[in-house]
Amino acid sequence: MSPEVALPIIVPLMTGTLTLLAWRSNILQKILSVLGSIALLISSIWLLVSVREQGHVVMYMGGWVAPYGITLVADMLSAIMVVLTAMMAVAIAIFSLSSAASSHERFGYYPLMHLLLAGVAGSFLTGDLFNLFVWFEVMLVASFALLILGGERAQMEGAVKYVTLNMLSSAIFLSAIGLLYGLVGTLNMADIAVKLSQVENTGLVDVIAVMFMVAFGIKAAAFPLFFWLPASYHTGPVAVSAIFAGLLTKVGVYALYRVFTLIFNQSPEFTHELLLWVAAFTMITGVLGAAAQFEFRRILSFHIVSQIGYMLLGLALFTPLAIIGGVFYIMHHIIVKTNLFLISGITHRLLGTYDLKKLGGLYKSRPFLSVLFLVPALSLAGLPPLSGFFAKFIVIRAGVEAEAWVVTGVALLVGLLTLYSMIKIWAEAFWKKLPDETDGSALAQPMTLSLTALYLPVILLAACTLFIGLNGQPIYLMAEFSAQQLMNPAGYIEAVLGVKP
Amino acid sequence: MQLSVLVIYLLAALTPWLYSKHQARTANILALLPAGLTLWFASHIPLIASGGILVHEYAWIPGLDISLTMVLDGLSLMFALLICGIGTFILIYAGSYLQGHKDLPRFLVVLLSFMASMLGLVLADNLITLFVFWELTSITSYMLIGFKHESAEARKAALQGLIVTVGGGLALLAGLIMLAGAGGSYSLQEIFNSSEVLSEHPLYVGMMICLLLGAFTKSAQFPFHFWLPNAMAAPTPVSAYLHSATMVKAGIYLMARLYPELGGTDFWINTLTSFGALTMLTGAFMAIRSTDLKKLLAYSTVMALGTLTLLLGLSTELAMMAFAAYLLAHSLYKGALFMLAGIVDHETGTRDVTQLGGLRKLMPVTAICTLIAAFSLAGLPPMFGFVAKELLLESLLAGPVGLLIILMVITSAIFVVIVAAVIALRPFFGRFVPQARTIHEAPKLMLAGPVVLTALSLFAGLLPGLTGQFITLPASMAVAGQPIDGYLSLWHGINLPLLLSIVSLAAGYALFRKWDTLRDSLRILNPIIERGPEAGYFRFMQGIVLVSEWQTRLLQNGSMRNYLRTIILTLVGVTGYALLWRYQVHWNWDVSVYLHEIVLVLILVSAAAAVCITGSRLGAVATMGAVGFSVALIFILFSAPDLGITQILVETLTVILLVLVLFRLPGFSSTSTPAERGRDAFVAILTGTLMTLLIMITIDVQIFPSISDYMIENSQPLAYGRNIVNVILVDYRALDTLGEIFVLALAALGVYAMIKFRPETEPGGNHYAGTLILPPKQVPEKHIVLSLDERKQLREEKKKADRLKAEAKAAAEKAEAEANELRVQTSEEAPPASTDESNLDKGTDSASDDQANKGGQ
Amino acid sequence: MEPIMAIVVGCLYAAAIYMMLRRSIVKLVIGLMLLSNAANLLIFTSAGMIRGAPPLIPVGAMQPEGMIADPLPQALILTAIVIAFGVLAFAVVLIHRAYNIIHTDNLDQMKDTDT
Amino acid sequence: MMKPGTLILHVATRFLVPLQLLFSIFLLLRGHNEPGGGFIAGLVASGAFALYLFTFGAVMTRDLLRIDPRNLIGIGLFLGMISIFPAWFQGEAFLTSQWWPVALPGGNEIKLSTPLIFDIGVYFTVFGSVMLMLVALTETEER
Repeated sequence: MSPEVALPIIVPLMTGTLTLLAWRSNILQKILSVLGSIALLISSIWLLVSVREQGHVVMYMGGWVAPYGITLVADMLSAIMVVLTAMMAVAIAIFSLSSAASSHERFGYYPLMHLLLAGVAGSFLTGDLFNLFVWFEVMLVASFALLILGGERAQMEGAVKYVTLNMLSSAIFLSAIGLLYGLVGTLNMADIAVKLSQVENTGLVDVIAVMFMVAFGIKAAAFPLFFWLPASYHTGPVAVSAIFAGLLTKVGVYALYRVFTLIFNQSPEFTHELLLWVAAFTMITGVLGAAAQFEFRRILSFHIVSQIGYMLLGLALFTPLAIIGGVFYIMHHIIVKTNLFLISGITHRLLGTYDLKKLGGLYKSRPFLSVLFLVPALSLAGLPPLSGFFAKFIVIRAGVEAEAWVVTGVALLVGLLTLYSMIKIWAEAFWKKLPDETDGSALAQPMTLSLTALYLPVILLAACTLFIGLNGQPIYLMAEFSAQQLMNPAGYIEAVLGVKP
Repeated sequence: MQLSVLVIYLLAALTPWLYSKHQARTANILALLPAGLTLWFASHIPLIASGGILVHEYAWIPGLDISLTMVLDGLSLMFALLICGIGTFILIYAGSYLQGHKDLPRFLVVLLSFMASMLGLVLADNLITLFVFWELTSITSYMLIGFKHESAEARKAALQGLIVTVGGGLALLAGLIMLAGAGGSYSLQEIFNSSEVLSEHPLYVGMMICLLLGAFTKSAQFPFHFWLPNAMAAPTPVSAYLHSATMVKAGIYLMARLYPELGGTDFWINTLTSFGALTMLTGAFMAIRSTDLKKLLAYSTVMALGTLTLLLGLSTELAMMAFAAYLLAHSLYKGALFMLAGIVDHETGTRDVTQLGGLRKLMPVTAICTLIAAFSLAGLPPMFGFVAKELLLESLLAGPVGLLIILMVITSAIFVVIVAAVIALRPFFGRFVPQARTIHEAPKLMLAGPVVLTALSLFAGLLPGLTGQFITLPASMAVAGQPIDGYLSLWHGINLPLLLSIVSLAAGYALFRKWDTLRDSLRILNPIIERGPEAGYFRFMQGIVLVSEWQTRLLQNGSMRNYLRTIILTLVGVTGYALLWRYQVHWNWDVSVYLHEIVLVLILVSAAAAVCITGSRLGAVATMGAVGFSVALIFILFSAPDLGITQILVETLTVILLVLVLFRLPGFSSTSTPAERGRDAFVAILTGTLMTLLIMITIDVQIFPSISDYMIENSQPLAYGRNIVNVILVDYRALDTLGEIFVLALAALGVYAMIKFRPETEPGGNHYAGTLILPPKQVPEKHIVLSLDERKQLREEKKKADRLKAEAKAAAEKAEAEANELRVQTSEEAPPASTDESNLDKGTDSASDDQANKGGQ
Repeated sequence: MEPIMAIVVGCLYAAAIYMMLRRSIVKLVIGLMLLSNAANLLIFTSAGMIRGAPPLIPVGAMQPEGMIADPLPQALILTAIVIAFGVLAFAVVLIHRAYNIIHTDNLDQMKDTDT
Repeated sequence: MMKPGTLILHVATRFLVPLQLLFSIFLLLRGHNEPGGGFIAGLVASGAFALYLFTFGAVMTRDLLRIDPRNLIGIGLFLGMISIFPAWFQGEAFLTSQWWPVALPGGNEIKLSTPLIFDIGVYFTVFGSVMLMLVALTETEER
């Protein structure tokens, strides 16, 4: 009996339900939202601690043992992801105190947000393939609804693409589950892994594996399936963009990590080689997409795509070090990307635009904000001694050691281009003089309470980035632990099924 | 030693606070720290000179073999002394150079951070730590070059420096990883002590290329030299410190550091000597074309950096001695010269040497210092520059290089004499050129640095033995990796190097007399120079933007259908590949079927086909319904009553929804060409075939029995339910169902928000929601030339808009009338007219398509 | 029966994809509906189909009599149907709102958020 | 604007709605043993109100409902969530079903259970969600 593995799902579900019941009072919703996200953080840290002690934490929901019921499983990767989810939840909850328009709040902003988190946490913790589908849907529908809050033209256009392509992904996912069930007659991932390892003809397994790869690849925004992301992420309310940027694509990446280490590990010379090319193209197309953009959030959106490439690279190389790098990268990226979007929100609050051509003068008038921007921006570009450097270093080191020269070269070049984009934002929004046509009257506003609520999460997340950069050892150990587990799925299977495979 | 670096960073963090207390004196207070550190490092001179090294170990990320261990040996010591020593004076100088500038505290923060990073770089023993500091110097340098951040020119120069150095840095990272892999460790000490022969490693050349790329970009070697002169956009203290004395030498430091492990091979010798010589020549040549004092100095720095590379490339003991001596000499005189140039600039307001002259009477101290420092630059006795130059020539003549390189070096030496003469003589001697402002000697604090540095330059020249024994020889030995038996002296007797020196001096001075005409005649080379590496850089940057725009047009072009098609084809492509090439397809045609099933299936398929062909919405909805109900019937026929009922109910609700929603949309406008339809049909049929094949295979190969046997057995005994499907839903897999009701609830909330949400209900409430990309239906101005069709369309749109406007006006009036009535009764339901009015005030930025708002406009 | 159903499901997929690739957003939504039906039938088919043996246990019995249909895929499909209903309802209203705001039902004219 | 329904429709609706609601409750309660259950019942119930909605319009439907659909959803989800916890107090995994036989006066007994609570939660959520969508849609229609 280990409730900690279920609590990270139950807490946001409960918060969502309660905020929904409290829909008449914005104040009550705000309080519930902050309390709920803090509770989520506490429960997820509990989970992390017990995963560190026990290795795998398992709960058979409804008391039905695996593979018959739905099993919740947390290994180190899940625990890390859940903790990060909770951290982002707290950051967004605080940020939303000031950034969420009260009209949004009346239309279910908080329930949607927390149920989104529940979907994300559920995807990380479930050990059942169909259940994963359900949590994906929870997350998706919540994200649909959040994306259209505001009802503006751009949001509608973005949402049409986002909804359609994600539904296509869900349909592919569902079809793949159906086929897999037809083959092996089970849904529990550990059980599937055991049964597939007994299949002699791996060709058929590869076919199914590829279908999963496409389904998750769409969610993860991998090349050539990423189109929905740059089309929509920059349209929603900024706190929503931030949480999307931090978490949603990572769920796809997580799912890829899960199934391609646990279930589909029979023929890496085909599946992981394919992933390697996907990773390379994802990196390069994403970063090139950003180079042509001139809007704060669009640049950031394209960079999500290119960073996904690094994470996939870690999985594709499929060596222990590469997996460590991938996991490290995911951790770093969630924090940094969310933070950058939040900062774009602050600049929008100050200057009323996301357009780099109209932004300016921030370095002069808001030096502290400038430093806060530089930390995640340079971290994203992989400059030392920030978190991104170590993440990139591990991945590249793994690439060099695996002698995968082409992708490693691409990874390095993409780092340079990422820097170019970040510097573009810096030079245009911060260094450049404020253009005359932009209204800069809000720039000089004093630190009101509402502005503090915007700054606080940014400061906290920047501190995380700095902490990982300056004291990477504990983070590295966590990544190493999770890589060990991922590379030896026997431990997972034993923990779930109770027998040695 | 870790502490020394850390303390500087801490001080940097404290600077804004200090500045708020001490204002203008801050810089001088800050300078105490590097001064103290200089003394601390100097106290280790005896230890190092006696052949010892100082090691401080400290762990950082042991899992990745990254440690903060620092090592002080001859080379690090010399660098550390330069960094802290020159740094002290630079801080003092900067405090007075930028006195009263509002950004002075920020400047000092970055400058101190740079100092700490540079110190960390030269002390680090771990390759990755070294790289960390390496990149930190790049980024601090970026901040310093862009100090005048409101000028586009400065931003551009800063970006250029950053892109070049960081780009090289990334190659360096790859090189370092390869090096560590080959050497078996990330610690320089351990690699040095290990028995591995790196030069025979299969990756040797690759690793060398990567490492040298890093070193060359940082140290502005040809063809990456162009960023350095542009970096002169930085304030002069920065140029003096970073771009002559310290940072640009990081690349040189790295090569020197790696020499014991990697040096001495043919590849090393050939690459370094040729690039070094080329850089020398380029730098010297570009220098004599310039008239800007700082540009002159910058190019002469490029030339010096080339010299240092060349010396490292020579790989002889003598060359190592020359290397250390030259490095010290250059840092001393170049730091001084830059500060002096800054003084001239500061006092006269111009740096153009052709606009200067006869300043020696007005600025005597500056003039004397410049003269002495320029002597060192030109390599005249008794300056330390002379000692270094003699060694250079000597080692060159004895070294493993061809005549071409020797000629290049001598040409550069002649050019350098011209440069030195221009710098020292032009502004201070000759006819006085009147300036816009009254000129007087610089403040004492600004002069402190140049005076001390030139004095050091002079003393070191006069006492070469002492300098050699305590400073440069330990450094040379650290580079060579073995003891060197040698000493430095001013007088080597009359030999070939001395003769060459004299010849170059004479030739240089002679050419200096004709400098103006020389510059003119060099202009004919401009077209070639304009096509040089710098143009390559710009073309590269432009290329990135062009490629990215092209790629965006190709991939992210906004066309949903392209996205869909790409994704579906990807799916079909990879899955089909895996299916046909990696799996032997076989299936059985075991069909038992009843007539009514055939009929049902035919209805289903023809309904699906009808959906595709029908041109009317009603037809589409009806046929969709037919599809849904057929599916329900299939469920019921094949033992799934719950599914059947649910499907029927859901289908009914869906039809209701469609009716409610779709009939407010326009009818289908069939605009696809037959070719398009054919293409889409092809894609669709491919997908269908693939799915059919997949299902065929699965029903053929059912490898394992389903786990549901357990559920069937235990449904009644354990879960007390006879409807097994329902038991699964609420008990076995209740978590799925829980998630599912949340999905439904979320969808309902989303629908509700979408329908009911009106941004206008609260003016400004939606301010933070997102940017509007284009106001609705606004025609961009760039489309002035319109095709006939477009014009027609535009006219129609305008008509429509007018009509809508009229309607909306009527509606608004009506609404207002209603609102007036309602206001008495309730305030919640009706949209008050006052909201519309406040929208009007807000202007056009809150664009909305609501009719009421349109009426307002 | 299954091989025939395989072909039928293939047809449904083809119809769905074809509709999704049309210009009109209305057709897009219809395509999505077909797609969800196709996916449900795919699960149903590939798990095996049995006539006239619903997964019910007779009153008073502990076990069903004889062979019955696999209840698990049915439960999955039931979940999938309801989820698809929710999502599709959202999509239907979305295109409705999108049309009201963008004033076009042509997908090719919705390009402002990219490029 | 929705056209006012004919007289027959009005009468039929008044007659059918309670019947359908009763039927839905029947479906809900027997769902554990025969075809039916929370979903189906919820859909049937919302079908009843949908009929009412089309006949009498959104305002009257809201009046009849008395309770805001959003609260219905909230209650449904809350019931669903509640059924998670009883097992925890028994030291069992979340969602493990708990059965409490209650003796009825007629000598019969009825088994109350967490799956039943859960199914009722499903019922309310489905009902509330569909109502929320339909009422909102019809309201825009009428505006």
